[in-house]
Amino acid sequence: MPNEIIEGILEAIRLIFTFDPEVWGVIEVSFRVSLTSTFLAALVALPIGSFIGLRKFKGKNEITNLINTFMGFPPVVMGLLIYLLLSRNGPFGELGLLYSTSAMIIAQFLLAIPIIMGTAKAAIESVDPILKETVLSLGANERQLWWELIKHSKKSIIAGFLVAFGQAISEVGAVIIVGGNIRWETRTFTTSIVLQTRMGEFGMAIALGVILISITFIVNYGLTRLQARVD
Amino acid sequence: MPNEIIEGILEAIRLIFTFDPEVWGVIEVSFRVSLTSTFLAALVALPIGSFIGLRKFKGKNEITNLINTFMGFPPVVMGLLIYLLLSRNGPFGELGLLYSTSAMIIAQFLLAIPIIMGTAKAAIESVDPILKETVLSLGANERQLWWELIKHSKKSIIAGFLVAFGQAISEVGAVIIVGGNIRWETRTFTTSIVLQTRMGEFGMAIALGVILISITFIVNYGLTRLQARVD
Amino acid sequence: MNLLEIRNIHKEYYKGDKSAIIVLSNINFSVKKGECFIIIGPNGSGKTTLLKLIGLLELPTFGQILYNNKNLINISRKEKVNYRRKFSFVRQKPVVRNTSVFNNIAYGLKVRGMRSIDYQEEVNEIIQFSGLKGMEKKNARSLSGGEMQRVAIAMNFVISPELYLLDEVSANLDSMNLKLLDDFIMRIKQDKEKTIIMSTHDPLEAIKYADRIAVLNNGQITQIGRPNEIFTAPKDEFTALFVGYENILYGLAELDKATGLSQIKINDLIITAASQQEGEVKVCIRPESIGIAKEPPKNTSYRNTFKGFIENIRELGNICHLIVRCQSEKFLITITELSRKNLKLEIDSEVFINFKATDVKIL
Amino acid sequence: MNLLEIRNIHKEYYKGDKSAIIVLSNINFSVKKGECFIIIGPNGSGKTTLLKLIGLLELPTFGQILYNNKNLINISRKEKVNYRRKFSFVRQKPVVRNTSVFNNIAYGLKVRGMRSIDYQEEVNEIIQFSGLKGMEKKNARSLSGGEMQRVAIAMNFVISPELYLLDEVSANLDSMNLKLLDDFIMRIKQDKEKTIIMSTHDPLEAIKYADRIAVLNNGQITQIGRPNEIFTAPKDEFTALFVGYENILYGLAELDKATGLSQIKINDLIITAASQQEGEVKVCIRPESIGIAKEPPKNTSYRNTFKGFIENIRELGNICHLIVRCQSEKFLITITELSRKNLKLEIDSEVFINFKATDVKIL
Amino acid sequence: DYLNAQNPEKITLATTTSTYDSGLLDYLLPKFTEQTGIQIKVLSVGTGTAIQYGKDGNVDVILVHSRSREDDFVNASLGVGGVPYGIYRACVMYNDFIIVGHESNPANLHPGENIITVMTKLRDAIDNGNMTFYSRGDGSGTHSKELALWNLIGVDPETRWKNQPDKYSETGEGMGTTLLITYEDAEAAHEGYTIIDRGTWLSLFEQYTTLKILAESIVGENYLLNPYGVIPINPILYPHVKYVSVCRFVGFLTSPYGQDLIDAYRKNNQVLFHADFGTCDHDTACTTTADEITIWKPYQIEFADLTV
Ligand SMILES: Nc1ncnc2c1ncn2[C@@H]1O[C@H](COP(=O)(O)OP(=O)(O)OP(=O)(O)O)[C@@H](O)[C@H]1O
Ligand SMILES: Nc1ncnc2c1ncn2[C@@H]1O[C@H](COP(=O)(O)OP(=O)(O)OP(=O)(O)O)[C@@H](O)[C@H]1O
Ligand SMILES: [Mg+2]
Ligand SMILES: [Mg+2]
Repeated sequence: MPNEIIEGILEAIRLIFTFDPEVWGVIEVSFRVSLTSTFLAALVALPIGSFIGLRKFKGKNEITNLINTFMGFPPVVMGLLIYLLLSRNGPFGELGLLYSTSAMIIAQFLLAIPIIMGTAKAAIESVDPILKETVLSLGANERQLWWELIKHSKKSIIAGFLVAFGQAISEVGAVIIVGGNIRWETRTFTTSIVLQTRMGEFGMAIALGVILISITFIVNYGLTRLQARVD
Repeated sequence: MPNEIIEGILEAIRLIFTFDPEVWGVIEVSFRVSLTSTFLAALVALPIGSFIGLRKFKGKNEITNLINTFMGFPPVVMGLLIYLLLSRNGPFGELGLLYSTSAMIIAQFLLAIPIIMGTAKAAIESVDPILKETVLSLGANERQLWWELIKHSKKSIIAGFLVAFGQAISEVGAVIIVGGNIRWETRTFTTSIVLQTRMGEFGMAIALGVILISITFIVNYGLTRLQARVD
Repeated sequence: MNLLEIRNIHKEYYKGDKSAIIVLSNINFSVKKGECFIIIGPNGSGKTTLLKLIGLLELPTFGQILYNNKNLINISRKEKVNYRRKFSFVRQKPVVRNTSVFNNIAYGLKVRGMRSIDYQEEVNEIIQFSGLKGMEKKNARSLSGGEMQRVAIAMNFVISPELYLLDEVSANLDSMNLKLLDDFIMRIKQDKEKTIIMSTHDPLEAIKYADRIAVLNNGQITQIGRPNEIFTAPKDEFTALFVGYENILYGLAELDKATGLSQIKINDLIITAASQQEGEVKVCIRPESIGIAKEPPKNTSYRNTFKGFIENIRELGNICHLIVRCQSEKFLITITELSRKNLKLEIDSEVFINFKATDVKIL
Repeated sequence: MNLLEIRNIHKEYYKGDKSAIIVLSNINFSVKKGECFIIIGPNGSGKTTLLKLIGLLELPTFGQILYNNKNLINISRKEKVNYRRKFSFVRQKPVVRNTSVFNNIAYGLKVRGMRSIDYQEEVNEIIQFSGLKGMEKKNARSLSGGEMQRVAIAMNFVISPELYLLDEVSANLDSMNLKLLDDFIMRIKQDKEKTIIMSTHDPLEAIKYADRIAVLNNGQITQIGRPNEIFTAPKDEFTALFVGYENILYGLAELDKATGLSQIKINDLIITAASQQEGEVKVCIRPESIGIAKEPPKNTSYRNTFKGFIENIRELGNICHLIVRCQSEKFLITITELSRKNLKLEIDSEVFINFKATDVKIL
Repeated sequence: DYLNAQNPEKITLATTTSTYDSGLLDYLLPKFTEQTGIQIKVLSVGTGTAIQYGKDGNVDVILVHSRSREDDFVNASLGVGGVPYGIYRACVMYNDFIIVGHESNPANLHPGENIITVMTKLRDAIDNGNMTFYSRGDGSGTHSKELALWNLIGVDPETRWKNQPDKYSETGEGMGTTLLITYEDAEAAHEGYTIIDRGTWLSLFEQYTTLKILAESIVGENYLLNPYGVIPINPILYPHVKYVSVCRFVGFLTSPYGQDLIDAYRKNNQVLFHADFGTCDHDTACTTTADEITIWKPYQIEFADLTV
């Protein structure tokens, strides 16, 4: 059946170059949701994760363990929890956020946090302790030390960020529950692919997959160039 | 409605302690599939990823980019591709692997590879080049150098492995397409949760999520202890 | 007043099997403001560990570190940073940050909140001074061992701390760069507000800079005192063996314009030295290079000849140590047993000691 | 036959802005089997880089490195490993692997395929010899600077390579550990199958060990020759300033049982030294500690007194250099201008030179 | 982005995958929006989820096919504090279920056989290991219907074929996927059967060349019929529900215009759904027909002039 694959690739090219409005809408939603959530998660998780890596304290092992566990938090469950919280009869029902990209961002944000946190922590911990001492002895306060170590381990941290982004853009379980896969509004690549698959439109599903991967490649290419620049 | 959450937790406890055979079956399938695929992926991706991190060669940037992109390979698309390959009239249809745990392992194996590869590469690259030189000058050949660097950066590598495992155990898009969520056979935690959600049984879905997270915690705890031991 | 007081410091490390290694025990000493305090000791004696403790980079197992009478153990993180900013710490094996030489050197000022335009000049000055001109933009990681050592020194000196902690800074430096380091240290020593605590395993370096020396052996301080006390009167055999022997004299140098030589007045003695120096100096004469004669030498190149009496004789196999008193000063002289027998030297013998002006080291 | 031949080696590094820094240029020399070849030069002159190139840890920009007439540039990775296994490389700033001292030292043997039971004894022996006994199980990362240096040395010596590459190995070592290193190097030098290429910025170390010395400055070799050629006849001012001056003589030592002193026969001269040594030796006498007299000294502790003629005089401000020929040997002597005037020393004046047996260094 | 004109009102509809995936809603809704300016956001989920979403107040209206649960939904005693989740229900349309299987037909079904015979043959073939029955096993309308059919011959698959997926395989998936699994049929050498609604079948059957209809509803038997109902969420429970707009939507669906549109909808040249508002006589349990007409009539008026 791999003629579906070829068909899919051709269809992908056609969709992109005919500027299919629906496909472009899906691209927009997917990237807006995934990038926003990953960046927001990085804003929260990078400081905390690297801080945990920086300090020694009681219960650190347990926290490490918890982070590792939450790296494998099932997105469907996350979706459900967010659903229950945002549901009309839930505590934040008043906000009316369900079935919006905001809800999707919240879910993916929470899913990305442990991933970015865990990798940042591991990266900071594998920095040479002598560098740490040197920076301290030069008079750096904790925040400045922390920034130094971040800069030092940026390769691994960016790798963590890319994993989180990759997970977000390709995730489907959570976004479909809290976003609802509403056409023109909250439909992403993955939910769209699920729909097409369910409808037996494998060619179209593959086409969307091909587009997604191509765009991800471009985004990564940009990030990699950036990484090389800061090096 | 967070009483569903409390309900779910209570239900989780009940299910575990009454040794519900269906739940235990689901646990077994989930962990067998995720652990097997992650380990197999590590077997392949660790050597290759670390090797890419070790050497300098032309086209390395492009490969890095590709790996980063494939870190965000959408599981649904992977599921579709594997489906097309294993389906009756696909090239490997004769094997009759579709809707079996083998198919699920193949899909998750392929999904885990770029994650483990990318993190291993980043970890190896952030090792102090002086250590590298020292080991080389002591007469290590490339394999031995490689092993040294692996040992040196095991923290980050284990972090990568945990991300991959976490992704595998919580993934649903691919396993549901190639495994089919068949009761008593290929039903995993996540597909089970999806099913419960679709049936509106949010409490039960949460219960399964709670069990999954608890078990993941225990597995991670074991791995962390192991990591401390090898340190 | 004491700037720093170390009270009963102990430090243990734990091996893999949780058994303790005692690295420092019962360390007590104090350092005055403006002093140059040098810790000497063999490899593994605990010098680096002690400096790290003072630099607040590690915690002692127990004991107190008082700085201006404030105990620095158990202070808050924030206070620790404040104190660390009064100190600097040049490591034995320096590491540098993965950035340019300029940024490395500026880092200490930057973390203290100075803005780039404000430190530009200062940093460039120290770059010039440390002979790193032209390398500012190079990544500090790509420097040679000696260059990196210089960066590490510049990095710490630019922040002009109250207390300099220097851990074997001279390792890796060639003779010219040693001169540079010397300039640096001498500059600091002149500033009576600045205090130095320095470790070394090189006794000569200790003599050169120290106001006081502590001898560390096996984690314990075996002797503390002025350089001449330690080098001429080591308390135990270990110290004696380790420091070697030196004649160290304190005097006032005057330059003789006519000859270009220095005349150093040491109580009743006047010593001639080939270096051109003035003011308070420390003079060092190696016991091996002082000759002994029964009669005053004539027509020789020995600028320094003094009459004296043998106060003490120590036999050490084929060589022996003589302690000769020439007026106010005592000299330690090494000669062969053979010479002693030939010259029939005994306690109270009258002798003439000779040494050349070129052999007088002014430190 | 030449073991190693370096032909026209150039090495450039590239800065961030892609501009090249020439670190080594036009390097040519060869090293014979069994030789101890020492590279001296100031910080940043390129010593480490040169050793790294020989150790196959970096590639030259162009040029050839021949080992047993085989060009090591452009060989396969596998062959490179094979050659690296014939070499050892002790770094200037050693790093150790994050494991026990024992495992660090055993590593070189392990990677060569030896089994644990086979190398156990060997490693223990070298641990004993390097004074690391009792620390075997400690993580090597927790060692002090000097201890780590010893581990690095032991680590490389245990593999008994054909060619030792030693980059400023003595930095960080105290006097006792320098003795240990000395034992190590002397052991190797005795084995005529083993070759040493060593870098240092310490001229004395170079004199001590070198069969031949290359002076590296600013990436170029300015002089290659035997230690006495370089130290007594530096070709340019830079070398002269850098190496300082030393009297280096080669002779045959005999121990005089009665006095416990060595008698060293150097062609027609016999020098007495306080050290107890026999066989072929290198003798070093500092120009500052040789005294000059117009008459033969009587009743003094100077064991060595020779009559000679002044061959040459070099004036250097308040001091001057005299070259005095005593029979077959020439001595360089530093005295003050004042002494020279007082003694009315001119070229061809007859003089007596004096130095003490305790002041003769046998290397 | 045709929907985002002058900030119109939006209502949310939760429905089952069969109505959405068949393309029916994409066909109907633009016509409704065109007429009223009201936009409809569609959540295409399982019947269970759709009902749950309704109960949670997260949607304004549901369109589902599980009559007993629909009745519970409008039952005041099963609501919150005596208030039902939905006040009124309307029959909209129906299609029927069919049993499909591979051409080899190991259960030996023949056209025109009544449902008891069909189910008995299937049971025996399963017991003999000749075939695998693929059940959706997801509590969906189709699944409930299937269980009811087994119940006709006194079989409880849950106990009879427990943990025997080679005989009775629960896919836990939607209709499309279950059909796909039946087609792929890895368990038994392409001898799988399943039950499916005709709408889904008609939109998918072309791809599954070896599958064919082996049993369907015969005249006089209602067992295989599949009615869809629409229920607005009770605004008393959830004041944010846009009840008026929802009622206009129900009016649209039940109006002659809406009903004609449903009947006119074709996929692969086949009729997928049959409109049945006010003529719901195929289910004896449907006692509401008369009430429905009275309640929804007023809302149908605005669509009275429209024709397909
Ligand atoms: N990777 C590199 N990139 C750029 N410049 C480098 C690199 N490595 C070394 N250099 C430069 O090459 C020069 C020679 O360095 P090298 O380490 O060989 O000196 P060295 O003679 O060993 O000095 P030292 O006595 O200080 O150890 C130095 O100026 C150094 O800054
Ligand atoms: N983190 C540590 N864990 C265990 N032992 C340690 C640790 N740090 C230092 N030591 C041990 O403490 C002793 C003193 O070390 P220190 O570095 O203070 O010595 P040092 O006097 O500076 O020696 P050197 O002259 O060689 O630099 C050494 O035996 C060393 O092995
Ligand atoms: Mg030290
Ligand atoms: Mg060097």
